[in-house]
Amino acid sequence: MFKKILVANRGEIALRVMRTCREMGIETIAIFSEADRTAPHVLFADEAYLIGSAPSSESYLRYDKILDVAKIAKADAIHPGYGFLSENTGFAKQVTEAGIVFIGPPAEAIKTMGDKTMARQSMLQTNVPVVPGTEEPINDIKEALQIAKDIGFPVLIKAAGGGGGKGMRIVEFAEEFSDAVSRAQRESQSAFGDGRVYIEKYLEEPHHIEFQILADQHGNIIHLNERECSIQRRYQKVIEESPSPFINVELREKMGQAAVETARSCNYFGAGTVEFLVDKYKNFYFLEMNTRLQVEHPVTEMITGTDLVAEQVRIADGQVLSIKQEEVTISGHAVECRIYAEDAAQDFTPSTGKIIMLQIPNGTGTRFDGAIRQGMEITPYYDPLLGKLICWAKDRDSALNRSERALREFYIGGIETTIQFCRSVIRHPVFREGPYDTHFYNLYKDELHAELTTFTEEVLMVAGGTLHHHQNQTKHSSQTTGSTKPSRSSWVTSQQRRQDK
Amino acid sequence: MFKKILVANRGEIALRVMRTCREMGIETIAIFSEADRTAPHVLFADEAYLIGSAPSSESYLRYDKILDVAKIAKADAIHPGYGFLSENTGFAKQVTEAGIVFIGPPAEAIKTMGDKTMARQSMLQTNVPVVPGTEEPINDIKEALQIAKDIGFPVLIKAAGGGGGKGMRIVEFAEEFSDAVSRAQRESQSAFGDGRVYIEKYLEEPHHIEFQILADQHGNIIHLNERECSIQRRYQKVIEESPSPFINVELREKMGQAAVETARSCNYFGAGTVEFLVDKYKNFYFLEMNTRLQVEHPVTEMITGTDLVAEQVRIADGQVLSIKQEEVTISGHAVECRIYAEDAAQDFTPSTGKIIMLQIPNGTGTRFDGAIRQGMEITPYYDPLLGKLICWAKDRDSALNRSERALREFYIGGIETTIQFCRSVIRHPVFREGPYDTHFYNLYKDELHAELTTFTEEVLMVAGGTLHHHQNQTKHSSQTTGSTKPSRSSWVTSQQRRQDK
Amino acid sequence: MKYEINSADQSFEVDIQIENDRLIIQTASNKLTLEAIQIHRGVYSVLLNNRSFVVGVCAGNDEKINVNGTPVFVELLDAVHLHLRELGWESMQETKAGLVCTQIPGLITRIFHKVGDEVIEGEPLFLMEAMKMENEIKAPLSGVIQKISVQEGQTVDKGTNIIEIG
Amino acid sequence: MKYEINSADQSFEVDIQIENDRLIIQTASNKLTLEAIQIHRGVYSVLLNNRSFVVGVCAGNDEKINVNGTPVFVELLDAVHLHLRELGWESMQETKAGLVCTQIPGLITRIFHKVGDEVIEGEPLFLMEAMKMENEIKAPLSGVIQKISVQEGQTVDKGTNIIEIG
Repeated sequence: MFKKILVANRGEIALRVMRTCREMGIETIAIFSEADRTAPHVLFADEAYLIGSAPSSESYLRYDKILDVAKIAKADAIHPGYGFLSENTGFAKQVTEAGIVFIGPPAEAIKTMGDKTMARQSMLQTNVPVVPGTEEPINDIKEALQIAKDIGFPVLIKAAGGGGGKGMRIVEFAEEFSDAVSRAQRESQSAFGDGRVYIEKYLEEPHHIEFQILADQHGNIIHLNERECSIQRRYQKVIEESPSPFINVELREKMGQAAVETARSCNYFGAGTVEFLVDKYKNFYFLEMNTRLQVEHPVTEMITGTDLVAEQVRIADGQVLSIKQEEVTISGHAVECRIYAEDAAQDFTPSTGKIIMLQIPNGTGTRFDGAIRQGMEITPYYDPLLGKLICWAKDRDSALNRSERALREFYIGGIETTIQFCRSVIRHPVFREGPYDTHFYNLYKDELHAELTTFTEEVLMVAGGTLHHHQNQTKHSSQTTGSTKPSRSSWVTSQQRRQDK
Repeated sequence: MFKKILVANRGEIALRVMRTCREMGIETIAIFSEADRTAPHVLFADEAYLIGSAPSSESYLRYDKILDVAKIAKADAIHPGYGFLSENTGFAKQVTEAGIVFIGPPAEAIKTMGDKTMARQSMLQTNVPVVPGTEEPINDIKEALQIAKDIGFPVLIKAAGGGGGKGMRIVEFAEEFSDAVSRAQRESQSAFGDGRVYIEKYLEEPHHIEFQILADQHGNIIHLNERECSIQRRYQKVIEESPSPFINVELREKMGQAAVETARSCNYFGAGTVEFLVDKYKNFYFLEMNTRLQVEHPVTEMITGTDLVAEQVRIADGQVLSIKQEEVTISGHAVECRIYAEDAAQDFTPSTGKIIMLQIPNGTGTRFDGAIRQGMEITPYYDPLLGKLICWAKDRDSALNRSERALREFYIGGIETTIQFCRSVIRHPVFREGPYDTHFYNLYKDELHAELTTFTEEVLMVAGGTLHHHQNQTKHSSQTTGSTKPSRSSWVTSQQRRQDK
Repeated sequence: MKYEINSADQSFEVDIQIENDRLIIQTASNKLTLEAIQIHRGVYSVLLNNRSFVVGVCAGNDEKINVNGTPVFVELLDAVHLHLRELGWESMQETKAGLVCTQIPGLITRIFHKVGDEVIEGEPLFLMEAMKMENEIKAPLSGVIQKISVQEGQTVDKGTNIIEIG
Repeated sequence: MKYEINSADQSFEVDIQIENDRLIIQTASNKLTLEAIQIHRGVYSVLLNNRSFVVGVCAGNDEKINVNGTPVFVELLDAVHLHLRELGWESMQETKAGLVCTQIPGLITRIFHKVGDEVIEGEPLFLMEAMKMENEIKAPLSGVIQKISVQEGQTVDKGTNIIEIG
């Protein structure tokens, strides 16, 4: 087994991976940018190395520097986490060539599946159904427009080089098409260092449902059930759950087999996720395969009792899978809420600043995978994901009640977060009911946001009264706080806020 | 179902109970003493009422005041937690008489089982084996000494009115007997408001193993497997686990049946725990029954997937048990480490002060039931338990690895805690091996404490270097910190510490 | 002392009396006791007639109060402010609302207009990249662009004035 | 500058050079780089030759350093202190070790001796109740009781002098 693993990432996923490494008796090596000197992953690791300045392109994406650290620190293996270099074929190759184990699939599988257009082409050779769309990245904008018209609007523009909703655009009218393509290309270039985008048919009432797979280097491939990921805003997942309230045992069986077939078709090993779109008639289409750990992997861990990172490490070490398909069961129900540093009421604008007070929920069936600490500064350089709250219980209803309790208990003071937004979703009757689709957010946006801006008289009295008390206190002890700025006219901001809506 | 529950407790257990209440849609009412105005249970609750000054006898034990609050706040039910009034027959009766539901067993069962000597007498009528000892509390010290001599030293002196090791003494020689009795009586009086103590045969190489039971008001009684509680210091549990590494399937079956028989013998309903001593030949003896939730109940929750507080509430509401005996399974392994505000290196002296920095571990299979917050003051008024770290994994070895990882991640700055002591126990080869008994602590005390005071050169360089840097910084910016006291001679304290050993 | 508490479309007149850490709040229908104890700089444990809340008052943004984790917008107008409002001071301020500034630090990647352009409310003004996302900032009101204070490619701090619409 | 780092039975001579947040520590066998960045008052993120630690320096007790949650006892002697020790100052201080004071606040429930009593090391001196526990405080060394500063039933703060043994 490996003695030392370098985690080529930051934030909550770096911490997540290191926790398992430490439990396995493996030393952990962190890398960090100048902005992250005191970030939680640095504090947690056994060793930590500075690799460059704040922008990712100068640090977390610099694989030459990361390889140098791996050699100096004598790492046996590198875990890439998700994002950054996790789906970069060049990086995987160079790591392997340096005699270091890359904890992920073979470079060839990353190349085939990591590139969405190649993946589609490859899947057309199998029995797994695929969503209609372009098979090559867009080169000629006129040709692409013609294809879009053939498929029929609305169409989706998606990044070939990465996932997570970045570089993604939905286009409803032909005249918006070319502008949307160029913006998607720019965003995709900035997020993944790869500006290629492609077009896909936009299915109606689709459910985004994905399957977790595990494959060892000896040809054993299993799936660990699905994750329902249809709660999205800005094409980015916010709340995921497992099992899905939409699919049934037969469909799970069929889709699970398709996921395993997908993995087998590209000689996959490691952990991976096969994403499907399922329409309202329960037809499913292959969407893409993510050749890495997903943000939402914990819900699968909670209902199956597996540690997916431990499995990744064991697979990379050449071991045989520790479980067989028939041993994989569904025990209870798990829900993940993503906590972003964003102002939901202001169209999810990223929020930066200092966390002045932090209270993380805990208790039975309550897990938080995060990387935050009281007093910590949230900088504008990286993804605004602060962490994920995962709640498990015996059944879906209890898991949602637990999530609501935990979200209420969660307190992050000093920056805006999606905590309240997640609460609004979880309280919404359509979400409670179960078989929601990816349109949920757009359909109920107004109701969700109304809940964020409408308050009871009791709450307003508490807010107003405490504000008064606070102003009174700071007035009387002006030397203790540095912020006794002359009482700025209270209603200017308030006006501005109303007009921002 | 109840609309409002008053939790007649404080600290981690009050928070634990309130979390489940909130998940069940029940409003929570906190009570607090003057020392606890901003304690976590007050901040968590929906409503909070001041009931008196800091000493428990003026607040948390004043059941007249608690009943007044229950009436004013219109509580439907009262949950007593553990300790304080949880095993007080008078309180249970008065609550019921006021038309409020007491979430616990019937007063009659508390009376029989809550009183250790009555419990012993009652158990002698059943088939459940009992440890030899006095059947009445000690009145006449000479008579008691004779009984002790008849049983044979060493004997145990134990409080009749409560558990948790308070008021407990082990006496090895006859000449120490009478002094030990009077000290145990005083301590017991102060802890439980009841100074009665009794004597018991001290078994050799005993394992402290207890069974969780659940009984509804319709005659259904089940057990939820055992908890191994043999790691104790000062006769107080520190680390508990389930399942026990000592017993086997047959013994579990037999002891589980004995536990159910015990509950049936006193017409029990609610959650309860039957404690046994098991000798090295796997003979087991009834020790006592705790007619309330135990501190260590979470390990049972982790391996069985039940929420014991939710079951308590449902039982009190008159509902039938939600699971049958044959549905109770053991899934994985769970370990609990109790985190006390105590200085393990100084013979577990309680530690008070301000928590200047707090980092609570998290991640897969990691649960913390606590009631602490950064910036909070730990006062000398109450039990020094800060919280419990519970780790679950597929098997015992992984659960221990996870506990070690989580303990390493745990950071409480400003006060002394048992975090490091728990780590030393978990790393100890005899503990790792499994079938340890209650002598573990005394046998390996020196090794455990040596680990707490021996450091590598690397750690000493870090400590010394950082101290130097800190002194240097505070020297250069004396106006920023209030603590730039003239550098007290460094070695006086150090000397004193050496002589304290 | 008399105050008006406002939030979105709600408004209450209250009378607040202070006694140390306690406030007695008299509303039209109710008399409330509020006790607020600071547990951390700007964070209070509040009991309002025995109802328990954790309340955070943000440093730079006093009107956004965090109640049990929920951001609550509230304005508290005392007699002086109420009088000023009667004098029409509020409407004078409204013209300032045309000043668009940044909510977070970031990189201005594109500006869609030049000084003198007419824009309509909701129309995109500029693109800003922050936290790996491209953010499109829209015009808060219709008008003519009076001033543009930055250039494309410029990195800006939080609170920087970007465009003024008149 | 030269220092001696001591802990229990270990002792190292080191030479420490400071460059801003960095210390260069030269031991007999090794040259180490230590970088300590404060993350909270008295709490540092430390990198020692790229090994990562979280280190807390307690307010009232500078010799008890918290390294990754472990309390580490360490004394750091500079040239002045080393010199004082050579002059025998340390042995002079040893008599002070007979002063027994409280580690935590609590209630003194019983005192077993009076002034003039002879006590042997390890013998119980008094009982103190704190956090619902009775704590027995033992004599740190053998000697004669010189002074008793409290009475039974008295509530005492942390750090109160109780008994002096000479």
